[in-house]
Amino acid sequence: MSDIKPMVEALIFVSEAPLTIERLCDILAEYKREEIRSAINDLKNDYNNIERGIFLAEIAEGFQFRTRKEYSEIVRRLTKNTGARFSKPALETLAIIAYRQPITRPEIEYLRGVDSGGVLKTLLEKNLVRILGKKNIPGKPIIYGTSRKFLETFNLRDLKGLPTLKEIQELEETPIFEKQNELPLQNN
Amino acid sequence: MSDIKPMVEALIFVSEAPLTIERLCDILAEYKREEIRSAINDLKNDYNNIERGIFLAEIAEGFQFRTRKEYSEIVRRLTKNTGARFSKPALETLAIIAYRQPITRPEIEYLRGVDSGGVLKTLLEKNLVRILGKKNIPGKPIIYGTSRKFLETFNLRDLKGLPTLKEIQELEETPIFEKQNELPLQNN
Amino acid sequence: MKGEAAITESSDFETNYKVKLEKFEGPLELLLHLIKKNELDIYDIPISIITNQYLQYIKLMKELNLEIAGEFLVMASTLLQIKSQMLLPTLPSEDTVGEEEDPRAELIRRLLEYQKYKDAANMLENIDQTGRDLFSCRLVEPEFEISQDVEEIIEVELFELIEAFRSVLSRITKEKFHEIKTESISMADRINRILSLLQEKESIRFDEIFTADHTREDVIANFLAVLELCKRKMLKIIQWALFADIWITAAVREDQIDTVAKDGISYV
Repeated sequence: MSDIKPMVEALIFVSEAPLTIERLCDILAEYKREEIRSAINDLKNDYNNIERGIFLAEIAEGFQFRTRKEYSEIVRRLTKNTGARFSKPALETLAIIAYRQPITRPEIEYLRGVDSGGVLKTLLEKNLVRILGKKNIPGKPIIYGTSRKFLETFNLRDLKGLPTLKEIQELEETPIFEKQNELPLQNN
Repeated sequence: MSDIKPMVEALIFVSEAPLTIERLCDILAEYKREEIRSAINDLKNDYNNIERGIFLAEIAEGFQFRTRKEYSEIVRRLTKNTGARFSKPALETLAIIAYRQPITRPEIEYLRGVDSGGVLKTLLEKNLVRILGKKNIPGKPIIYGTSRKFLETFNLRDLKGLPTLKEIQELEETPIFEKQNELPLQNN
Repeated sequence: MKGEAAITESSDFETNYKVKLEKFEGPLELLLHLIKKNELDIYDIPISIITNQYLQYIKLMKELNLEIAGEFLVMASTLLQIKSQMLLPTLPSEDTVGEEEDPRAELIRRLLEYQKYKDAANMLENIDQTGRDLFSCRLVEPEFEISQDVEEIIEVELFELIEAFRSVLSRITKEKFHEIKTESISMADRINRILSLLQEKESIRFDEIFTADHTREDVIANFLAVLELCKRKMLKIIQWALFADIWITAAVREDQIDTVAKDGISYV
């Protein structure tokens, strides 16, 4: 038995889109189409077992591994409480509040240039942002700041622990080269 | 025989980050920790076979599937990856951060002897290095450390999975450098 | 050497610079190279030999019109300094008790240490890298939408936070926004704290703000925070009688905040 089966297995796993037979034939040019076909069938049979959590599915004329239906509820539990990445607006709003607090919603929106009510609400719900009070100016806008949870999330003792813009900008600055003719080059 | 093994298999395949035992215990709350442990071991054994294209690796204190090394050349044909990924300065800086973390930028530059702002920024952008906080010394410099992505990239279970500097030197056969203690960093 | 040696055409500069980078990362790497090439004892570096060779190399780089990074020049002067120190007779001094350290000692330690990380970098290059040697096998299940009602683990790095802030700043014009200073961040801590105190109690005695202060700087910073909050119309300072206690209250009462907070984030 040749080692084509594990190759096909690895390739299908790594491919982002369903892998077509044509593509497999291209990649595994040294093998015949029938060999590849039969490797796929073997793989299909190997995985076609209730004791397996995944199976080889034929999707959009290609092949892809999928989790078995029986376990979809379990898999959903994982995706439910997986660390959801921040959306760009959320991260942006959080960053503005962190660096410019205490700040009001109109001020945030002025900086972002877009309505930020929805994002602000989400951040409040996630307890990353809190209401610090109200400003005694017409309209009495609410002022926002970061919460204890925010500090915990970023593992900070206090807001002073936030990296400053200057510190990040310094990373990009190329050092100034000293004037070369100041170098004592004579071999003394 | 319970159906826990396929559940664990499906969960590890779907998880974005390496799945830790703790996480698995949370998700599969109706099962005992030992049951989950033994399911992982069974899975490991199932995949630990040259006839398989992938294997279950222990990375960043969790579990994740990886393609077998034997097929890296074939998989590279699919992903069109050329191989070399890190520049020499990037690897040098990563090595220093990995072995001397928590570490500040001036300390890195003292050890490398060259400005490292640009490299550091790239490593931060690639998420291989993270800001750990600030050092409680005058000037409060930012301290850096390696990230989970670093462990995932270099397929390490944890930082202890790295060979010690002494072990590396033995491999590199640079005996003249043998008995140097760690260079103290306070003096710069 | 002529002063204009450093100035090359920008396109030339790029390529030349790359040539240099491929050769030696920095002065430490160059020195290690010279030590190995000449089979010198690193623990007893003949400083004049190494200094001469080092300077020759730099001279060569200059002749080839290569840009020389500042660190190479700093090292050149360090070497010259060590060399001259070694030439000085070691006079017994009253201040220094015991042995005086070899002027080369720190350089030797740095070279040894640098060699370690060079080897470690080499090791990293050779171990299996994900995306190069091993590939991850993740199944993406697009049909699972992320549910909103569960407590999420927040995964975001500090660096991403500041990058987000920077991207906001880069979009807006300068006059719209003034540079953020370190002081304003530490001030934010104070303001945040005072406002939390005011949420717990309706009003606080002025001196209560300072109970946690240990240093003069703390007291000053807190005082400035109170002034800042007054200026921003976020709190009121009240004194009922001359020489009586000074009280601080929120400019707008908390119950008003709550009623507003309930229906989200509207202002009215």
